[in-house]
Amino acid sequence: MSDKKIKNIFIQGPVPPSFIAESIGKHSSRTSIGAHQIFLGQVRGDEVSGKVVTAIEYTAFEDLALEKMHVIREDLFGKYPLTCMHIYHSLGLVKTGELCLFVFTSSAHREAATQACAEVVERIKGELPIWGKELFDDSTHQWKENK
Amino acid sequence: MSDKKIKNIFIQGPVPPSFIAESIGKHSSRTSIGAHQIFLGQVRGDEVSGKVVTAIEYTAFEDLALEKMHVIREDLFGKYPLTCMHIYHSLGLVKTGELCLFVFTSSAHREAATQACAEVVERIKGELPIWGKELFDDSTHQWKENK
Amino acid sequence: MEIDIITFGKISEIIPNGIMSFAAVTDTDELKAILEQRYPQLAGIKYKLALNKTLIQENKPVTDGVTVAIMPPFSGG
Amino acid sequence: MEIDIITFGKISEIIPNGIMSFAAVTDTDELKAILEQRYPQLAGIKYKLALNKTLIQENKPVTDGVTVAIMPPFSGG
Repeated sequence: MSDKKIKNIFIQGPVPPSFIAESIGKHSSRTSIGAHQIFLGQVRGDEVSGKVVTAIEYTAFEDLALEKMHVIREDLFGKYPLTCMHIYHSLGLVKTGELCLFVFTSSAHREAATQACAEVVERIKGELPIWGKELFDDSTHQWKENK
Repeated sequence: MSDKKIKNIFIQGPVPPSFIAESIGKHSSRTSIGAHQIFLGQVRGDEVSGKVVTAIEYTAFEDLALEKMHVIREDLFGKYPLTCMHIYHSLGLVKTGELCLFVFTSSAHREAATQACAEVVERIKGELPIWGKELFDDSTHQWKENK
Repeated sequence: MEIDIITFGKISEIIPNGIMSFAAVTDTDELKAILEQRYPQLAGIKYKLALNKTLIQENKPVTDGVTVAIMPPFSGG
Repeated sequence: MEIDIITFGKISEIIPNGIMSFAAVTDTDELKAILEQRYPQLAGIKYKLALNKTLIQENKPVTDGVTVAIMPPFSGG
């Protein structure tokens, strides 16, 4: 209840590398941080029976995703001594080679940031109502499935 | 013998966030990559008996460090299906809040990049002949020790 | 009774979004059975429901005017 | 005989870099004993040696003109 501020995680289109640099740079004033762990998801140009993925189009049940992300965030701050956690996921079109997910955790010592980063990526893939539609070079598509 | 090209890992002073962005951006043409894992070490402003760390000055036995890093790199490429691995470590002065280590691993699926990143950070800290001299705000210093 | 249906992912290609009319539906198990009859392709897909933006894991009562989201397996990230 | 000594980290504040003369040193165990006698503070520090840029884990022969690196525990990263 106390900290019930739902943060947005969605950005339209790909995550630009310059945005990641800005996000990193903002942490230079937080001098208790000793370790940052970053995970980036990049759209692969997979080949499926002769067709090549040229982009993924992401849609989400946004309200539900943001509420769920809030729960995941609270869980992880409760479990690990984190200084910061920032999450960004693309909506709409992300072309092959572009970035669709940016997970950024920081802590005084590396174990917390490293473990929290891996755990939040796992939970984002398994628990957030987001769907990826893989677009092929012949204008057909298939819906992505996470293993 | 075959692939005995020793890569440099050392950069003078801090790792700029813009350098990280450039490094990420260069991977957009490698469309087999699905996951990037990045570890960043940031200099903490630790307080030690009333004195505050304002910077760390790094020195290294460079030749030995680069040879050892080459071995670690080969070990990890042999162990995990990685697409890329980039390592940068500062030499000289890195101020509190600035970045001193940049480890960047990429793979098709996230497990390889994530595990290799954690392992290479561990080995860099334990096996590379690099020393950090913590400079305090009263002009005294102490030699850093990795736990 | 009327239920506001919202669909996602591949289910959005089978069932359109919008208000749908039903004779009488008491709970989500019944709703699922009716939907799978109206849209036979749905029966072959693993999916979850959310009632008014709350994900449900078991059978729940359904009331007039509720919003039901029909969601195939997530594939974000 | 002469040995080129290079030192790092806190050991660089105890032993200066440069060519050092010794009466006769056959192996690294003997070299360590002599150095710890000349520089008593060294005895209190954990350190490793490298001979001509090769890290050594056990006692090795020492020859004239060799370069010996004296390294306290690493603290990079």
